[in-house]
Amino acid sequence: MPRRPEPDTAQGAAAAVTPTAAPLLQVHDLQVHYPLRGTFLHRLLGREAGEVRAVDGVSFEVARGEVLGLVGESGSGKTTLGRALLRLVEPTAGSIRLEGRELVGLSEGAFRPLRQRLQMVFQDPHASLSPGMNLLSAIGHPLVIHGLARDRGELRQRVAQALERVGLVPVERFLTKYPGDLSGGQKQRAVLARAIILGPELLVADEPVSMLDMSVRAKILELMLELKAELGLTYLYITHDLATAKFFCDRIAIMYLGRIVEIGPAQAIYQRPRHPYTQALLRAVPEPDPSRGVARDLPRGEIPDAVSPPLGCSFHPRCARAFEPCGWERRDVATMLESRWATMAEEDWRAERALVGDLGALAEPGEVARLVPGRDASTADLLGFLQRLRREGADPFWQGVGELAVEDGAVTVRFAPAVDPGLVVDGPVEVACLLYGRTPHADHTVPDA
Amino acid sequence: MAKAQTTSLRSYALTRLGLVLPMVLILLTMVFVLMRVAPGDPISAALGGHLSAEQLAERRHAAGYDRPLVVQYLSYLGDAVRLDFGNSVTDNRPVTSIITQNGAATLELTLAALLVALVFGVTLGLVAGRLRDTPVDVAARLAGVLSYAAPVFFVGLLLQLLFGPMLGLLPTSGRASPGVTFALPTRTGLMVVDSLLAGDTYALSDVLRHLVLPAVTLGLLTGGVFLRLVRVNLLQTLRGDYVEAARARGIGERSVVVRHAFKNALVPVITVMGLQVALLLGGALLTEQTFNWPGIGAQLVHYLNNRDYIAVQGIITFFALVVVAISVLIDFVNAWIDPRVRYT
Amino acid sequence: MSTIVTGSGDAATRGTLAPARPGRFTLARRWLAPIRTAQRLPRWTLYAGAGLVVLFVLLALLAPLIAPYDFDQFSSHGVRFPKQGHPGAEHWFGTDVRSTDVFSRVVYGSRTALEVVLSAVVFSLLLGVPLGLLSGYSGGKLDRLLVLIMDALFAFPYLLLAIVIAFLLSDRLGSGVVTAALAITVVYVPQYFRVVRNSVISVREEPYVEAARALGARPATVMSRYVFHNVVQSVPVLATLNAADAILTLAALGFLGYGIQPTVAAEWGYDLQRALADAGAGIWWTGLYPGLAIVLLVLGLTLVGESLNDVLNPLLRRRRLEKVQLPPRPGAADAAAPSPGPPPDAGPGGRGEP
Amino acid sequence: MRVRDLRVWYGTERGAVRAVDGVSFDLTAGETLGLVGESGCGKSTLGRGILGLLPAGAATDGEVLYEGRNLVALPPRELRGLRGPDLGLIFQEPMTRLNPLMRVRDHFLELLRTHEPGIGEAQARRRSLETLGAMGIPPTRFDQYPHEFSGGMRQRIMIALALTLRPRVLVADEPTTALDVLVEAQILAILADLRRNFDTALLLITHNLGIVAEACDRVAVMYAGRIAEQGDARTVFADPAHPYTRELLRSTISLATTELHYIPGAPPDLADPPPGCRFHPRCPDAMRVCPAQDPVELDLPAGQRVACWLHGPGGAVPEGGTLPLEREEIALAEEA
Repeated sequence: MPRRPEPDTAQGAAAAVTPTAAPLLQVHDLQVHYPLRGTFLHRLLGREAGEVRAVDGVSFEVARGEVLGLVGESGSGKTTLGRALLRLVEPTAGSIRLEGRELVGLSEGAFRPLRQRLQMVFQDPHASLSPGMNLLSAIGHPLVIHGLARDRGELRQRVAQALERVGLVPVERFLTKYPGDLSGGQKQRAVLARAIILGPELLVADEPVSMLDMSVRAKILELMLELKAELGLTYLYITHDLATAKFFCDRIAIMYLGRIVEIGPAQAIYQRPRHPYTQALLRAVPEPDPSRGVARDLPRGEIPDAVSPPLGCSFHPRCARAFEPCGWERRDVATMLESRWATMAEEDWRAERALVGDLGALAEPGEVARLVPGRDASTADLLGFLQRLRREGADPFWQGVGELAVEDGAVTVRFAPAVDPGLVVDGPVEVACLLYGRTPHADHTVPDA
Repeated sequence: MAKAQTTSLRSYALTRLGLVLPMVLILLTMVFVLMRVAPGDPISAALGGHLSAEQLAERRHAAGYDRPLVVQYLSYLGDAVRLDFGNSVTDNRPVTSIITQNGAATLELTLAALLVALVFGVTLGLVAGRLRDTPVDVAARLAGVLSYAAPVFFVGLLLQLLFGPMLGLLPTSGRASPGVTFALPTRTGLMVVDSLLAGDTYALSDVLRHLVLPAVTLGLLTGGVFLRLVRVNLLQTLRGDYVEAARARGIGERSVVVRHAFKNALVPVITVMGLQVALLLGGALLTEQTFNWPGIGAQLVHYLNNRDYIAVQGIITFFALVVVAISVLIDFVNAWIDPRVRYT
Repeated sequence: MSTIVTGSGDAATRGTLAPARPGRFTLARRWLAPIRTAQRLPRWTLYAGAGLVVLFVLLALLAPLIAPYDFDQFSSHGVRFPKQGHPGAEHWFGTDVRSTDVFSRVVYGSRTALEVVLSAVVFSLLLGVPLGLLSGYSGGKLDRLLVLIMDALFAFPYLLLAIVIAFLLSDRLGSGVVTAALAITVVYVPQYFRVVRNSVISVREEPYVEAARALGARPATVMSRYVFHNVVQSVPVLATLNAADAILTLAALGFLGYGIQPTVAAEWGYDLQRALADAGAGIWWTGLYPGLAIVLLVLGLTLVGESLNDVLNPLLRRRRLEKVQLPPRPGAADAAAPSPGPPPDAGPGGRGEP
Repeated sequence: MRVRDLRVWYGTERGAVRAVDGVSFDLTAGETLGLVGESGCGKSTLGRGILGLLPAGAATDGEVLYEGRNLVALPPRELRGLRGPDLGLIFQEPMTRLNPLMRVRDHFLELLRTHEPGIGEAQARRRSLETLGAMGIPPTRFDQYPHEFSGGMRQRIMIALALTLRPRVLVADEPTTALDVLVEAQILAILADLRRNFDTALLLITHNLGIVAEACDRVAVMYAGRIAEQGDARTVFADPAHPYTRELLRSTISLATTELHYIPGAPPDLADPPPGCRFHPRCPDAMRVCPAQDPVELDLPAGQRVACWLHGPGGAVPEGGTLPLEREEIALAEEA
């Protein structure tokens, strides 16, 4: 079994891969926005129907021969990013340069020859091969498209070579097989054969093993490592599985809601995760070690709707260590109240609910929340209630709350101005969190994970 | 907390109405173009034989057929929106009166047929789906296919052979016996409703007896389609994850089937009902000929034979608007029943 | 349901990789495989339906041999046939009001019906499928426009449309087979368009289509090599069900007098319209036989379509689960059924069964 | 609950699939038992078999003893009566498990009215909101429709539905496989606390060894329809007795993995499983006796219960049986 090359020096994996001259791939401020299919009225009145900012300004570089991991949960935009690199989805803005050559904006015709250098492996092996083509025509099709095979003989020979390389032997048996006759692992090998037959340099692998059985995952990962070593490939490994990422990647970028929140050498990130989200991910991954109980102090709630992400740092509603500038806003009032009421007895929460009027008004983002008191409640009751909650201060939400005041019949909650955290260098890692790179407030020391 | 809001029914209604406009426009344009495919202009086509050349020219000028096509198109649209379809050329009868009088007869027949189709189709479909692959299922499916395969006029003919002279119980032509037609005050044009309003039980029974055969004949046709649709949907919902989850919670089999499976199986039926109404209107045409039911279909055939394009154009436009109106109505019912529709 | 008694003896077919038989028919055989393995009900309805259809095709092809007289012949050797004569030896199905032989008209009617329907289905296929493919794959303005037009056509009472078109075309092309076929075509193009477009849209999202684009395949290649194969499988079912529907429409047109004129060819709908008047006088045979012919042909086609749909559509295909009969537990037969002894206690011996 | 020699076979065209082929284990109140195995080993069938939620063509025999009654032999009506108040089941995909046309409130009212016909609306509401609150669902969202909740929230609602009547036994079939890492951890925390809050016995079915290690007290490793090894989680993970458990642990990729490892070959076809010990074709320690005779379940001094000839009772092994089994190398591409 191949041993993962252990980085000889302890100070971090950066040295493990000596990046050669110019980086193979440079992505700068890439954005991919999907327009929301607005209703007919939107189109009629020309009102903007809103859009999903799947990738919201991402920059990174990949050196030749390196494996960069894009790790994130669903909705983080990692798959969209992968597909944007191969122009399967048109980027809205930003630049992608392959060895200095700009790809965004190239016509399909001009881009087609470059596709030989960029290939992709998809997540679902069962759906990556057309059910109507046997392996010979499926794996050989790229050669036909780019006209690299003079005749059927050479085509068959090069396909046989590719099948041999990915371990689908004896080759004669597999050449005329249809995808329907193969197992998951075998299909993924065929997909890999199709990807390497054009001799690419960069392979974007979108969750290549997540749909395979445990016992097959290791075999496919091992095959990919062998292919990288032998063909000098560079991988962009997209996954939600932190365990395989740690083993497989040299550098890792953690993504959340369309942005990179932390990027750096894999060893550095796993040894000392800096961003609260990365820390939470590493605590949450179930490890096969009974001494470790189930993770307890976890972020609250779930990944918000990407159509209108939270202001400032989009992780602030769930982050236990969010403080004043992190972007607390109007919608968080409703969340705070609702999560509070979930734990209370019926009479108590009904009494508090009666104080607060319509929660619907709090559904839009905004830096000032205007709470109209319930029918038979006064602004004073409502103000008193909010101040009592603030004194309890159980929820980090209150760190972001500035002034509580009564203004023309309603209680207004003003929030501190939101600051959008950019990537800041912190040791070998860059992290997008207000806890870092600024003179941190006295009471926000940066505890180790 | 990703708190999604259910957009209210009102804003959904606005968007749905917005979608109707292009549909109506397309239909009206199609009707207009169809009419212009015919040789010459409506006036000469209808009255070519009877009037002299200059009379024809004068009538054509009066009707505005000598104006450029675009102007005619715009005036046609203007009239259609105001539901003014002009007068028929052959008997100079305002098309709108044709529509109201005969239209009501067709409406009554179609509604009765829809009732028959729903009762026959939905119940049998639910039974067949529930008792899958048992003799009952096979019989129900065969009934569904047969009711769909038998053309309306053939079933009408068979029923006439069976019920007509031999039993005389169920009359096979006309909407009511002459006496009743004359006596009944027409308030809504729907004779069943009128007789109810008039409290005239004899008229009611007479009208109903006339309605049975045509309604059953036309109803069976669409019933077959509903049966097949409901059965296929039920097979899927019975295997639905939420049905298995309900059983896992110990919910009784009967309420699992009725409250979970049946309800979800019927939602698609409502959406298809809009299309089925179009099928019914087509079928009404045939039924009216078979049972010489004085509906608008019969009128259309009559005017078509006399090449009276204005009347034909008016009637077809009425049909198109009815179909669009019904499809919007069906969407509302759908949005009311299925919350997900309001949400998207 | 048959019971499968499992002994250790019978070696169920091991799931070995079937040896691949290269050759042109592999693809076709893969398509037909589910039909061969169809189980009881769908297989039986498929054969019954196919039988009916074949019967009518034979009738159509061999019409001159089968029909004793010509479809509009009302006398032979100078002897005029009886008017509305009772079915008898001379005229198996009797004669109608124009004293033509009902049996001959039914036989020739099948030829007309199949001719019109076949050409209608082919026309609507040639129009609907490519439009659906193009619109489904390209999307954008063209797609929205086509969808609006097709939806409008779809919402229209199709019989009305067919009548108006048949009526208008009859002036130019005469009211023969071609007019009827064209009238019916216009009605069914939207159905093919919609079905094909929807399946193209679902296939377009499949990873193997994206993979093809990633490989650099041109849109035309992607559509032909990847999309077409998976879309075209739903067309045969639609074509059979459509043919059944087309026969009804043709008969309706004939019944209303806009179909094929009697002088041109025998048409069941027209015969039925004539027979309606006879029904009042209790003459049943002039209407019964053409009507039955329509029902049986439509029934045949629908059964074929239905069972094809049941077999091909994975959702409906129900894994035939036979009741299985468990053999006695190995070794339990000789030892007393293991009494629900105390929970497994520690200790080397344990409570293993022999 | 005590399961004794449970068998569930499906009749298919290819013959009888022996999904569960003689499984015995115990489930005590307030304890979590992790049932782990690769896909296709029959663990889902076992989970559903206990509650009698199997498709029509399945045949079941053996004993599932619960409060002195054998659920396998129980008439369906009586078994259905137990589902809810006594037995609960949580499924894998939360997105389609709630009736899209019914509000969340109606799901709870239907459940409570079915099992406690006399219950008043206010009391039913209170108990539902209490369980939902424990799962972190705010009371203000009680009247909303399923499509207005995210995947994680719907799974919480499903768990609340299962727990409302305080069942004694809960089966969770891959409850978190369809969820993201953080939401998965939240759900696992809820399930792990069942012991304290609801004193429920939990059978947690999963293919993820990490979940079993962290959330379960005892573990049962299943392979090809049989339990290869079961015991206290700490003992089994520290010193796996069955070769399959050992190989499975080694091939699991975790944060501590420094070297890739995999088990050659693929899980067998359950319609025609290999004779004797079903793991012998892939087992590195296979001996001659393994394909010859079914292994005997034994209790080891350390407390595990294992079915493998390595530990087999000496007497029952024919002589020469312990010599290594010769067999040809499994081809690389011969995999799942």
